[in-house]
Amino acid sequence: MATITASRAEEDAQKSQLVEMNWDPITRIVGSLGIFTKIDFGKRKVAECHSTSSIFRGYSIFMKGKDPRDAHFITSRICGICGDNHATCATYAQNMAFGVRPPAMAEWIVNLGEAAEYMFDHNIFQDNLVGVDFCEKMVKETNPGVWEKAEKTRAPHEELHGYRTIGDIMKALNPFTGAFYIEALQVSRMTREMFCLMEGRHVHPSTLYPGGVGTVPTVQLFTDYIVRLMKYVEFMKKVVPLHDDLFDFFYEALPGYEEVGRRRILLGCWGSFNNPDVCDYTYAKMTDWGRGMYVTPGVIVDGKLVTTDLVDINLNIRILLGSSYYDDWQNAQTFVQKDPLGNPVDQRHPWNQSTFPKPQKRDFKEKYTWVMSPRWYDKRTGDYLALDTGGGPIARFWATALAGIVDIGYIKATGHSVKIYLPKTTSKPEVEFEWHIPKWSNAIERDRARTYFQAYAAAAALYFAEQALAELHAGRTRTWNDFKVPEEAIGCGFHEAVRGVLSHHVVIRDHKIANYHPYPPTPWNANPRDCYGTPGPYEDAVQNTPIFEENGPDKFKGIDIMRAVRSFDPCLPCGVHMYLGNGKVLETHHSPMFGAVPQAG
Amino acid sequence: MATITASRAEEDAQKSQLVEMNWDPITRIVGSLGIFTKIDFGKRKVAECHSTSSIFRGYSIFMKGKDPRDAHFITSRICGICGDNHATCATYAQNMAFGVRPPAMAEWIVNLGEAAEYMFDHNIFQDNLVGVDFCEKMVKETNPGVWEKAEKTRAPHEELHGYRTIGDIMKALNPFTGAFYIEALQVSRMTREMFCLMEGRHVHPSTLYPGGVGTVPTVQLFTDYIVRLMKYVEFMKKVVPLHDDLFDFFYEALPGYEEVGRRRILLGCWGSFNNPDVCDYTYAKMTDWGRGMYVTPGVIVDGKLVTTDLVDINLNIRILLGSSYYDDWQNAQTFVQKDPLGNPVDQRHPWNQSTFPKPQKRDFKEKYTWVMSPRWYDKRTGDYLALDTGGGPIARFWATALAGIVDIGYIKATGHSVKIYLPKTTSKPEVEFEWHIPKWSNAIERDRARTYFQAYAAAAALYFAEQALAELHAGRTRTWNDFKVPEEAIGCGFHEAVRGVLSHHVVIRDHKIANYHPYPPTPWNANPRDCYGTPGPYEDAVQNTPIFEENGPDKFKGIDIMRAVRSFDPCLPCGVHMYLGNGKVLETHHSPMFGAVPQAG
Amino acid sequence: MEGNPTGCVGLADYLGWDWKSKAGLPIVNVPGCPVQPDNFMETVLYLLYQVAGLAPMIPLDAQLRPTWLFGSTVHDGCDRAGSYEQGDFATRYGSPKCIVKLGCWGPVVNCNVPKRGWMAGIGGCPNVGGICIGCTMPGFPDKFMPFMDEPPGAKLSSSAIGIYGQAIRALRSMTNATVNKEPKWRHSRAELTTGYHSNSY
Amino acid sequence: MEGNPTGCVGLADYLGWDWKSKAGLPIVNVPGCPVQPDNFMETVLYLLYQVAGLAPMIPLDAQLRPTWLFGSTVHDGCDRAGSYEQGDFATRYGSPKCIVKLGCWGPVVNCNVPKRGWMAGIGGCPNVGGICIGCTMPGFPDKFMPFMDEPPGAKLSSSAIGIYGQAIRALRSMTNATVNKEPKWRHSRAELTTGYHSNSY
Repeated sequence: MATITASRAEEDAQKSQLVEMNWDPITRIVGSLGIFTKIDFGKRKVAECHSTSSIFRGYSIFMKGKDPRDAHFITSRICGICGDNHATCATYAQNMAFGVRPPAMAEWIVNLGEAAEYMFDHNIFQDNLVGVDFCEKMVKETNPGVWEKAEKTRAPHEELHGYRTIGDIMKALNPFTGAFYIEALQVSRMTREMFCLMEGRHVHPSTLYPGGVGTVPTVQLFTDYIVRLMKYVEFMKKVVPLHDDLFDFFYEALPGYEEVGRRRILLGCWGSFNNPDVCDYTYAKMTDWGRGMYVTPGVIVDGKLVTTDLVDINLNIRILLGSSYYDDWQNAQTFVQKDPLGNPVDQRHPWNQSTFPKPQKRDFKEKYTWVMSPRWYDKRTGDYLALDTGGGPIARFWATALAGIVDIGYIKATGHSVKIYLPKTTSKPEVEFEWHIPKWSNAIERDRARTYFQAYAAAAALYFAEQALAELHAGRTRTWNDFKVPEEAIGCGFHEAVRGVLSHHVVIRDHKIANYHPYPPTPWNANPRDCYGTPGPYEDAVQNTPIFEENGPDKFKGIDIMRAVRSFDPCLPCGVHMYLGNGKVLETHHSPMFGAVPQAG
Repeated sequence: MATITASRAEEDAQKSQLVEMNWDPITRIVGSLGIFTKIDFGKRKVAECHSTSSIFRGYSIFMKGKDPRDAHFITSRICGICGDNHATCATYAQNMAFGVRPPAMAEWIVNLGEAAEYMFDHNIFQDNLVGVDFCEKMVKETNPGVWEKAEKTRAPHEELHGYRTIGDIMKALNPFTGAFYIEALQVSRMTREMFCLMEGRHVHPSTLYPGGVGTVPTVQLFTDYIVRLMKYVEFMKKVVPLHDDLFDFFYEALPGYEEVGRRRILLGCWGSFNNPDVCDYTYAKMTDWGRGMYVTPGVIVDGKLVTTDLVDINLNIRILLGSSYYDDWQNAQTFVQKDPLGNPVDQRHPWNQSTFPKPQKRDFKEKYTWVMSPRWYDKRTGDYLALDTGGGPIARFWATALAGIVDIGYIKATGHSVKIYLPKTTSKPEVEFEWHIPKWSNAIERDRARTYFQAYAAAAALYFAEQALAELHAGRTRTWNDFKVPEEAIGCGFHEAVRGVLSHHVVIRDHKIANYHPYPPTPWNANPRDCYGTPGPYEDAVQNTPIFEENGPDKFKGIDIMRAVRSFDPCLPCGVHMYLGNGKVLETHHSPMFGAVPQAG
Repeated sequence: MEGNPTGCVGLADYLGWDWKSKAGLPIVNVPGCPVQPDNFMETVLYLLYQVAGLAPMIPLDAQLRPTWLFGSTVHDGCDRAGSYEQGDFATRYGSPKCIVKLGCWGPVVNCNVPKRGWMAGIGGCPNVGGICIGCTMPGFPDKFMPFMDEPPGAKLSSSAIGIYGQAIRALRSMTNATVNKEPKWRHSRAELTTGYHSNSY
Repeated sequence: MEGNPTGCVGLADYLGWDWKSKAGLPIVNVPGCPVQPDNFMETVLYLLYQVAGLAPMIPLDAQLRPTWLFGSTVHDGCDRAGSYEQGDFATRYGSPKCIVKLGCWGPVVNCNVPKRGWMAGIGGCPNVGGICIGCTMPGFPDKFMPFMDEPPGAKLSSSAIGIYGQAIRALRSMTNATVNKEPKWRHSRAELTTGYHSNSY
């Protein structure tokens, strides 16, 4: 029980100063995320924030009765951005339920595909969407003083990325015309090709199956991947120092900027990249093979690593209601009483969840969203923690760094940092980057971790490609093992979608799906106040955000709020609508089109 | 008879000043072109030049007895650079011999393929090989004074190409590191994709046949082509002004530079891009459909257009011996007494040529090359003109401009110039370029024409794509018409290979090839002194070249000679060996690797 | 999708299959889940040509798909059809052979992906080892599930590979016609007919 | 080439097919006229891996071609094989159907081009309407000429499409073996045996 963030009463500032501003939808993708805020222009801070979603899909309902082998095909369609993460996670759950262990080659192929996905998606999100929030045009319009300073500030790593001043970097980020914006867009084609080599299609893979993959492993396959990967590795040697320079500048130019998007350090990472040497997909050994993953799973509370045990992580997931448009299932059917190790499974756990949609009018005092409130039960304190994913990378780094397990040549977790080693490429020498645990869980550090994780994914892919080639050269080219669908079974899969934790829970009865619940990162980040009053991470992070923007209510762009929300990578933010409280539209713009003619809407 | 260039006796300068310098091979491609020169360092000019080829292929010999339908497949293999030009030209000759007229759609597809070839090959040759002769590193080493001036000279068209000074352009041309060098290399992939869309494979097409093509015309085919073409059109808007600035600067920085590579204006162009409305491939109507080509055929002597009639062009081709390793065929078999119009055909015409190889030792006073001496008989004067192709574009422009026939919206020949209109593209407005007849036939103007012809080919492709789409939308999608191989027939094809005139002449007897002679541009340009003593164009152009390079014999790079020879586009020049007369190697380098570590050898 | 509580349908199911815009344009479906990117942009480009008067009415099939993109089946454009023709079928995923016995619906699905690849000629479905699950078809997904079983039509024709080609093609077009039909619950009426019952869960 | 006065031959014909370098490397043939660019670079890269000790001896077939590139036939990887299998052959160039009756040697030629495309998945040979003329084969070009006639082996198997797949495959491998043989005049001996006679022309 108990709210875990410092509770904050709605402050009653002068009525004339309190302006209601809403961004709805804040994403272009299914989910229709809307952020409703009241901003206190007197105190220059956000007074209140609600995060809502106006769409209901019904996956957990229509999955029932389907053939369990179809799960990854169907659940891939949950998302048009990270469908492959869903498909991958579903096959993990299927493998457990069907009792099948794929050949090592299949795991390397999946790891290479998912690494390409991270390289692709983080790149396009960071440099073609987040970057726009930090570009010349945006900074000029929101903080002219910062722009002046940027033009005069030399970039510390000019010799690595080629831009003389921070202002030059900001110019290069201008959408459609900036040199770096354009380059990043082109790179994103190449990484998508890498993905398609391994998983067939982007974004819904054609070659993933329970038991392995359909991809045919050949010298050509891996060569085609590696030649593209090496170009990406070279690109990273420029990108990491470029973003470091940009983000460091913001701390310097706007003292106190660390408070933007800051919340208590409550991070979850469910681990990524299975290690075929240890991963047999049995629940009994999940603790061990979970720790064998090449991104370590973990829960971090106030900077401490509470657990790295997937069984522990699994059992303490709770789905709470409170502000969501559903009837409770506390008294409905219990599908799984105990896990295969004999541990009791809570009625609020995804295995036992039932979904009873109850459409109703939005009321911020009562129910206001279709998103439920996933929480992680901290048995030490009895708290239901509103973990966030930090958009993925920051949580993955934090858990991996503290756990200190990963050590594969190209990557080494030290216990307090993660070292990434990138070899010599066409025109750049070898480089070692080191991600250090930051002081805050805030917007800037979420964004910085994203850049570093692009390098991490590339380094990991170098390792996976070597392992795959070694298998190939040894003649072990089998990519799939057969299985039978059992009459009754349960399964769970843990993975990292691009923007954070992903789990799939399945219950099989009479060879059919009896219950299925996928939990992607967005419900973890975008959820509403739960039954205990604990706000979701967006609400929490935005409520804590001070306003640095120099514009008043009339020309307000909400850039600090946007940076706070975007740092969580809420799928692909694209449409931003901004309303004044009295219903009048102040301004509307679509950030990827920023720089083009704004459209009223 | 009579030599047509100003005859030049070997001048006997001071022995100590006359140094023999040889470049052999000057190309990496079959043909092994070698340029042997004596340079007078006292007078700073070339005293003597011989052009040689050390390889014999035997195509005209082993083509005999083959099935005539195989001609384009086999002759494509003559060249690894312009194989498709050979294949195309061969199908033209086959169409005439077999009496078949392909559907219009097939002609548009071939025109689109060949336009892509011009766009591809001129681009990679100009910007990745010729450009290196004008790059910062080369100019610094050969003319330090010119480099200093270049750094200070503002580029007149900076707003169009983005480079502030001529020095900045030269830096961008540095191999492997220069921004423009790299961009051009990337563009060359795209144009090659365009080629493969139309002709299947580069450089030996898979989809060309007598009677038409095997390419399947669909919306997809032309869309895939057009999206790439529009990027190239945009690229051209930068490239043309960039090269204009660079070439104009050389005239300004080195007064008298117009003499480099200069020779008498003696240009041949055999025409390119058949017009399916008029081209029926009959010899009887060749005069008319030849003038219907979208690059007008013609012979230009001293700036006057002597003819645009393909029949006239055809009948006056003569293959002379004199310095070549062959026995004469004057008394051998005569295959064709008269052409289909009743005109007599000379024994020295390709239709009547027999090839009797006679290997022997190289002797510059006697025989010194495997190349024969093609000439064009000027019946007005009785001269056997050593026409050159000027590397292709300058001759094509000159003939097209003077003829004043081509007028297709995107291109207009005015009688004294050629206007090229490029429509609006993603980030650049519409543009009109105009190629004007230059004062000289020299190295700089050959190079300049090449750049303009890239734009010409792109503009023509826009027209061809529109015509093809119109055929497609009208439902006329047939691409091939059937034919029978006659028992006896003759045929000829006229085309422009990338670097100039190309003809194929075939004689069919008993359904088999009885005689076959392809004449690509290199024999026209690289031939030796003929039986009348007339030197070939390279010999001629190099003998006329003054030396502007500031280095003496010890560090001599021969850059002015290289620029003179390269302006003719001698296939793809790559290896350059340089010897002192006494047999000692002065220096060796490979120009595309210029800037990398030089290798002895 | 059977059992879907939202009863969502496509645009043509909602507006009607013969709906026309004021400018006389029909609904154009560029199916695929997701749509092959070049297929989509190419269709948009065609419509721009058409609006500019440079192309006639876009040619569509009965399912309102551009005919030049969806006129052939997956199998027609699949580079594994050679193994099908030799009766040499894959028995496990990861084999380079024809995967029709492993659930591939290619022979009866209208789609150009194996021919075109997914991105720059890379990737695809059966050509790279992924069974075709029919995502360009009106009957998708219900009529193709369970995906990993051999399609009933394919079973017939893959054992009948000895029969004369004409017969096989006739067989194909029957099955092809079936899966090109809408599931019965796709309509714009108010009632929900996907088989979802709110009290059943 | 029959009638060639130079009698030129490939490296393996000249040095011997079992020639090995001092480092124990065999001759590696990456055939094709021209060679598919990625096939070439990929082979070079493999050899770099091998020299660096990161890969075992490059796997080659009897013609010294890398097996992963040349192990399958053109037909095996051709996206027009579906029309072959349906006995639905093109009768004129420009048809999207199988062009085996128009001279394509795909069924007996070892090459991955239709599968891989020529550049970035674009282009190729039979997949885009160009008959396969066998340019990756030791018997090229002589054993495949005249190119535009239907190959004799293909004629047999394309009319025998009704026969059980196993039989067809056996038939294929016979023809395949034939064209994988060197023409008799390819040798390193001094005498010229291409059929060229200097006095015959």
